[in-house]
Amino acid sequence: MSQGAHIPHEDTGFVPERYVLAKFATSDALLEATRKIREAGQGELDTHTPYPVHGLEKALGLGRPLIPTIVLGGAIAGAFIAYSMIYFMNVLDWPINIGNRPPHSPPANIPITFELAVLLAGSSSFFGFFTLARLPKPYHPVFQSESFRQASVDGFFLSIKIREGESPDAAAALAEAEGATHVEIIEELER
Amino acid sequence: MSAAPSSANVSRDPLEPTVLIEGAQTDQSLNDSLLNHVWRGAGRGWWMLFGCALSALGLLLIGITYTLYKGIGAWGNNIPVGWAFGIINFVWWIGIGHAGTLISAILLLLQQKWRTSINRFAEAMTLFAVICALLFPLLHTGRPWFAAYWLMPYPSVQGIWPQFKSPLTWDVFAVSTYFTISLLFWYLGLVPDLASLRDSSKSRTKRIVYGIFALGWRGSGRHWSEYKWSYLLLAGLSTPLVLSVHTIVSFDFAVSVIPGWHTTIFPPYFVAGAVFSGFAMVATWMIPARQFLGLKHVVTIKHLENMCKVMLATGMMVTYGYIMEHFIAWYSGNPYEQGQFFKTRWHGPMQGIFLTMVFCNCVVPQIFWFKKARTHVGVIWFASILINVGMWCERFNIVVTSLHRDFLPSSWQNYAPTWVDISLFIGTIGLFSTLFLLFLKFVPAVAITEVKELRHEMEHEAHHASVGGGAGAHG
Amino acid sequence: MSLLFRPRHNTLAQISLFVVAAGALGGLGGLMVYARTPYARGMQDPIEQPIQFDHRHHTRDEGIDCRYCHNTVDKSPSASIPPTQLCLNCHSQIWNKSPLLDPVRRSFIENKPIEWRRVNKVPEFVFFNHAIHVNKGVGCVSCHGRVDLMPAVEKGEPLTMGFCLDCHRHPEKNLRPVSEIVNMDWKPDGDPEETGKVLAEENHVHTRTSCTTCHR
Amino acid sequence: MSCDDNKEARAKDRQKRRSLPIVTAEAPRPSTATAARAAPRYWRSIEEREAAKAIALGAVNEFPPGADELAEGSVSRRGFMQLLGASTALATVGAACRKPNEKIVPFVRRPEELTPGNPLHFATAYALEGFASGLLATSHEGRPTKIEGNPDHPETLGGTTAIEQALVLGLYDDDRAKVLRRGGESTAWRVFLEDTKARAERLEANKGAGLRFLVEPSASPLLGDLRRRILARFPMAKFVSYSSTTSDGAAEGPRLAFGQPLVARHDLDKAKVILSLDADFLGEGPELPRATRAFAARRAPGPEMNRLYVVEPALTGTGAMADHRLRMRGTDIPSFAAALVAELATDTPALAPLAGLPKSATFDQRWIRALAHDLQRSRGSSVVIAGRRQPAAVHALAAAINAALGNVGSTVTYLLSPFDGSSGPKALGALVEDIAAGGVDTLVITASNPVYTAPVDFKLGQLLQRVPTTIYHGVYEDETAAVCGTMIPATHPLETWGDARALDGTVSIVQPLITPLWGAFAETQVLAAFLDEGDVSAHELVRRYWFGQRPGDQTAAFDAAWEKWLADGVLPGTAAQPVTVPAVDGQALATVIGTQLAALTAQADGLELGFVNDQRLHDGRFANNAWLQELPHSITKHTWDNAVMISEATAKAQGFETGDVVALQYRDRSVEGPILIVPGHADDAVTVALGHGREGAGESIAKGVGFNAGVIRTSDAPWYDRGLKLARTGDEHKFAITQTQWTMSPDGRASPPPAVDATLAEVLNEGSKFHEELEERRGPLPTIHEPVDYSHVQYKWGMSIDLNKCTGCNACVVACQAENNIPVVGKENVRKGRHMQWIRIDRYFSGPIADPEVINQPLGCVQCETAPCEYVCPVNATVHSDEGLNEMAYNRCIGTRYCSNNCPYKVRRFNFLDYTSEYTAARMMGTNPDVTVRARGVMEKCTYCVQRIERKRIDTRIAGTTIKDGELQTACQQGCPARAIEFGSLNDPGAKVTRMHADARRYDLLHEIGTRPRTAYLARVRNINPDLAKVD
Repeated sequence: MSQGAHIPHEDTGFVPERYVLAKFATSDALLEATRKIREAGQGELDTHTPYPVHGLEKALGLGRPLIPTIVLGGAIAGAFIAYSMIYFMNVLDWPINIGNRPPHSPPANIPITFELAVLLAGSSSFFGFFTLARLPKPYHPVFQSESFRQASVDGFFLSIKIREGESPDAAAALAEAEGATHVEIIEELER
Repeated sequence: MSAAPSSANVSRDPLEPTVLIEGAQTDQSLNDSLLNHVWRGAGRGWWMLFGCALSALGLLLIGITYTLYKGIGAWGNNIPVGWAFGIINFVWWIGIGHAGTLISAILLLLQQKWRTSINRFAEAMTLFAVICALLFPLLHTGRPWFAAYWLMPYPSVQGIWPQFKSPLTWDVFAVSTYFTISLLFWYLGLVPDLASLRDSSKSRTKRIVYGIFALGWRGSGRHWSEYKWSYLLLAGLSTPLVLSVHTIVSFDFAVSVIPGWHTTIFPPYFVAGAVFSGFAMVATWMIPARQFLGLKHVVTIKHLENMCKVMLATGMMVTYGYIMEHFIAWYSGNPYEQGQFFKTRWHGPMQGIFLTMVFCNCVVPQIFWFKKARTHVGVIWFASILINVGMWCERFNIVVTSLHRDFLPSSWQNYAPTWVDISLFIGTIGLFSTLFLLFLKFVPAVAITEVKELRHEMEHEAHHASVGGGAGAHG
Repeated sequence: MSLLFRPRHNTLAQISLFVVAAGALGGLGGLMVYARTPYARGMQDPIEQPIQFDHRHHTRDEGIDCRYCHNTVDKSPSASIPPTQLCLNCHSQIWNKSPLLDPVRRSFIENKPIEWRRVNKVPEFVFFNHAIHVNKGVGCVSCHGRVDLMPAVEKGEPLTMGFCLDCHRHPEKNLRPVSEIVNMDWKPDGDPEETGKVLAEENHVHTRTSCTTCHR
Repeated sequence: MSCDDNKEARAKDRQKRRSLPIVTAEAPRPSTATAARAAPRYWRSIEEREAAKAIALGAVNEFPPGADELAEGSVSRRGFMQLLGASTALATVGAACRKPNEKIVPFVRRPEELTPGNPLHFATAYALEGFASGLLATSHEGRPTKIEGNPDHPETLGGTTAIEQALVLGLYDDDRAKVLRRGGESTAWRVFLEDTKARAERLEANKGAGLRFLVEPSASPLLGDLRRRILARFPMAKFVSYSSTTSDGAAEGPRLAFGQPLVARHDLDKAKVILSLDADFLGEGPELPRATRAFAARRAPGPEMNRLYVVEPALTGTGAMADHRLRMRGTDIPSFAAALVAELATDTPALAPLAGLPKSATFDQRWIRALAHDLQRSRGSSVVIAGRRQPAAVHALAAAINAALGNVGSTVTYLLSPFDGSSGPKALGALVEDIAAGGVDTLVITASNPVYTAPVDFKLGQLLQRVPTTIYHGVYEDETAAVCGTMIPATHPLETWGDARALDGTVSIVQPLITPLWGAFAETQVLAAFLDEGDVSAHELVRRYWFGQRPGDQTAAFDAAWEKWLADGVLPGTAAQPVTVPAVDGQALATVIGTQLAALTAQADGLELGFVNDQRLHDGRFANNAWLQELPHSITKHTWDNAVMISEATAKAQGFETGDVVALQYRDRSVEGPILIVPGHADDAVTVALGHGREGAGESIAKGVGFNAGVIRTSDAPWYDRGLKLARTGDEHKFAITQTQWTMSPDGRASPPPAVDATLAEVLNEGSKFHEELEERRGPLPTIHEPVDYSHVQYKWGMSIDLNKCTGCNACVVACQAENNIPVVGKENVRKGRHMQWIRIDRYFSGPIADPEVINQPLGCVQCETAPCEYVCPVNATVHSDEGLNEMAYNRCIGTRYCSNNCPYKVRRFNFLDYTSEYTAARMMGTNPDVTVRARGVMEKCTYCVQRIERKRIDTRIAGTTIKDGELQTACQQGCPARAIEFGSLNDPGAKVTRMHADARRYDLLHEIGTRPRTAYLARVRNINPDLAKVD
């Protein structure tokens, strides 16, 4: 695993990103370390835990999640589409005398309006999340670490993305100082 | 969904202090024990069950083929009994489906911790039940090859549209929405577990396969923060959805003029019935599953007991529904309603089914007043099966019994199912079981991530009650 | 090396997602477009008949009125294909040697009907009535196209329910004086809309869109 | 159009009817196309026959709308494939799949009177039981598709019977005999003629001593003439007419009373009090259409309303209409007649000599006295009708009473019998003896299937094999054909020329609508063969005869007359003059019938066995007609069966339930049949219908349906006898019954009665409870949204049905089936409750099951304005038209059956299976091209014959007029002999239907659930005799 400054690959000129991946024993340790290292301002941080650990958002300094807004949008769109569709089809385009019922009878439109709202809201929640999360992304440099396999079982990891031209060593050292049980430096693959 | 209320909640939680996870567990041990049944090769028992399920599934295929070839005449339906097994099964399966969403969504919103051990299981059941249900609306039409797309609001060259005042049109939207949302909800919850499957699998092929489905999940803190909301909102949406779906299904009947159908109590009592049958079905499958998959330490007797309580409650709601139907029939003074409830149901040709229903749905659940019964696996299992039977009979009563004697005595006719009807019913059970067994084989039956989280959280509470509610948002 | 996926797989994943989504949407959209193409409607496809009957020649060159052969069009639901006899009204005098007309003569002598191939067809469950349309001033050309320009007849209009409804909702643009029924070149002088409204008045045109108007 | 109103409409109608231009060819013109390419008259080989048939059937491919259906046999299957195709992605956008190319087959020479796409109407006649009823046949491109009554015919008056309505199906029956064969060999007509010629010459030698003809009783002048000429040539030959449905009594009775065989003709429109002695005059017989019309006409509540007393063993259509009904064993009725005469004698001296006639039983004196007084109160306007099943004595007494009460000449007139001699068992007996004695060498049978219908003790089947030459002229390869040497396929009534005489003597020319589909031959031709005229066409025969009847007539003049006869359907001035009968010699009569009665009343006791003609299959000749087989029995509503009908009490006493199969042991014979308990049946009596249990080799539909009661029917007791024993066999039988419930509240629920009835007194009293209740059952109900306003549309279609007129004769049901291409579903599917008739006649019993009152309630779609079926359809397949019709677009239907579930009247019918795609080419010819032939999985229902509405609308719109009341009739309305159904626009204040809707007896079915039906019902009225006022 190469140390020191970035070395562009001769042939392609591709500049690999480099990560420092640090494993911690407990979620509390991770939480602590994250807060510290972020204050130290070492590159861009991310944590990898088997389940959500309360407080990490704050520690990572994440903003308000976007999902709720997206879902709200979906719901409104769904309801609007549904009602206008029904109105167009049964009132505007071809109003038919259905057993003396008025062409536009709001009560009859409620169920579909609601269902479509839910459908679009739910879908936007699901697809919204994966879009925001840039998933599916089968490859990510952190996967190169053998020990990272613990991340979904019982390992609590912190990954630090090293800025262009900087050396990972400082970050690695800092992580160790914060009590990481295992630290390694990962270089992104080209293809 | 912040920490404070949830932790407060925890302390006042009626379930506390009880063991939701038995023994001293670590994340690792949970991981292994819960994935164990996936790693373990299929045993003889599994293959035997799978064999039965497959043969029943074969019956389904035969039934469907014959129906398409011969027409609805292959069934026992007639005029006046235009709907029979087809719709009965549809409503029955949809109802069963509801427990899953209810457990995963509503209990989630109510922060019932005990749900975590059974929600994955129940959600899967929802999916499969809904798949079974979805067969019928299409299959029961006279010309499915048209029904398949004429029900959709698309711009056709005929320039004619669906008729949006019909409950059947509502059904199309309700059921398809319900299926989609349940699927998304289930899958979203599954992703982290798939990741742990990917990472803890031994063989590379398995890792790649699970890896594909895990979509490259890496437990990133940035993801978790959005994920929690996405999951929570899906739960939030599913809650009204699950209520609306069975409400709309009940409209198929409530909106009509037929005595026995034409009643306003249907929506609530259909939903209660759905939950009732749903929990019964979960129990029916959960009890053997925890036995053979070694999940006793996470699906404790406490879980079963809670389910019994729910069954008792919903069972009594259903009973209330029955009483109300009769009361209103009497109170309205409508001779046709009275005829339906006081003559036909109790004394008509379908009397047997009606009495079975009353026994299974009203009498049987009463044993759950006793803790002995609530905590005796055998009793629960047997009772839950009876309840499934009872709920099927309920649907038979609503659909067939109401139809076969309505307004004009001149049009009264009896009804008898054919072998096709019966094989279709058994067939769907086969389909359900097949899917379920596959699910047990390839996907963790319990939401590992959530159980771990729960463990972690309870550990924290043990140490310092101040921390630890956060998971509440998720657990 | 336990790495499962490599960077290129990310691209692959995204592409495959795109393909699935686009395929589903494109497929459905495509079908809807297809259903509206002349091909799907069987239009623009001249049909080979047992006898090379040339409408262009008979109507344009000889100036024979459509109703000479389709002589029940104004009093019956069916315009009717002329009996062999009718062909021979003329062709016993002219072209009575032409080998092209052998099948006609044979039909007459052997008393076997000529089996024409159907060009314009509405489904079994549609009850179209020529008489009422013709008597209310809907010209042949409106539904059959420029038959007078067809060496071999082809379906001139889609004849879908949408097509019928369109006219039954707004008949004006397809109305003409009853005297001009068979005239393929007739154009309203002045604003078509206005002329149409006037004609609708004159001919007492009351189009209906109730199902049983066409389906019984 | 009824006879008594709307003259000008009727005239127009008549103009529309076509007479057939004189053609010398056998082929009538409308079917020139068929004729042109028709099958050769006789076959050399089966292949040739098949080929010819194919052509003949192919000939109908002109393309009117719906012509596609003509070739349905294939089309529907193609259509079905398209449906399947539609499930493929290609079609998933609005059935976009391209059609496979199709052929259009025009005429070679189109008959000038024929406009492809427009139907023609021809007046013709059909004779059953020897008497004609005048019909109008509708023909599309030379294919008869529908039968109506001829309004100008004195005996039909525009009404029809179920059997006449079903004739069309019989025409296209592929089971019909198609080969002229001798032994097993198919042979040629020419050959047959040569043989006959030779034989005739041989027979002439001994004056035709060995020559016998077994024929249907017929009043046809032409047949009579042929008969005379044959007898002239063969003086020793004999004609024997036989029909199992006619009885010796009917002809004998009047002879006893008046000294000569006479036919009684009843004018019920003059009758205020009617007594039926076992006479089902509303349910069977040549008087049915006219009697029904006249009877119904006098049902209007008021002082002039008639009152009907019925005395009968098994509940009949007539019994169902009775104001007072006395159930009684058939064998007791003679005694009853005697008792009645005795009662009448007290006030009617003319009857005094008859007062002392012997009686076996004692009867409800109160009843008899009330009846007698009623009869006497209305002297000259009362009538006693004796049933065909009763012995001569009863007919004689009826005649005596009518004479004594001065009814002869007003309510009953007597006509000379057109038949020579009787056509009952007696006549046949003579022939049988001849055969047994070996005196018969050549037997020509044109009677319908006598081997099956003849009394069993004649053993006709075996005997025929002894006859050297037997020639059978029949429609099917039936039981008789099986034992006859030569089989000549008979023409269907719609295929042949001829003439026929109605009961009142009026003659009609029978003209064909189509050339024989499979090369069959007319009875006239067969007889003519014995005059060496067999090569003369039936058309020529009848023309020659009538030309001969008008001496000094120039051909031209005759042609003109002939034209008119054909157009009108009747020959003017041919009605017979009533005979002025002598006064009845009471003493003489008393002595004659005294002995007879003594014999009758001295019968052994025990269970009574009574035979009856099946109201649908008649004597079995219609057993291969699926429409009639699936027609619900007017009282029991069972289909595809006959049954051992028995009263509840008797069944209990014997320990039987409905469905138990029992052996009927009578004398030394026995037959097995299923018990069917029937309300209102006389105790200690059993009624079985004839005409079932057919075994004709060629009759695939008739085969094995029901049981053959004929095998215990003997010549000395053709209708009634005692001494029957029932023995349980242990088998069970499941009837195919379309109405499983008897009463209007089977489980005792308190719902308002669907069919309302009241006594005349209640109806006439404005303030009565009856009127209050009816007020509740009509008029507007509170609703949350404004009812659509139909007052501005041109037509607001509506219907009214008068329960006081409907006799439940089923004519409307079959008329609807024929008009709307309604399929039959078969016994098994009727059992499952999937019968398809769009209009059903609900029959409700009330009162004690032993002596119930009956109401018939015809029920088709009532076209609710707030239709519950519509708002539940997900695809807009059933919606409302601008004129308020509840439309059903079959092609849009996906078959969810939700509409049917939500229909409170359950009048929707569903194609559970594929009932139509297997139609043969012939069957397809019979379908109405104006109506879609529905596919599998599609819902269907009555739409007030919308195809007729639209046709009429278009005709009038082209003509620039509007549809006048009475110009447009639905099929059920037109078929109804009672005129119980009215149809028209409710926006036309003058329209009959509008008046009916305003009637005080009007009410809406299930009005309380707010469906606002367009069909209104008028309550049934019972004209109770105050002396008999409800104690029973």
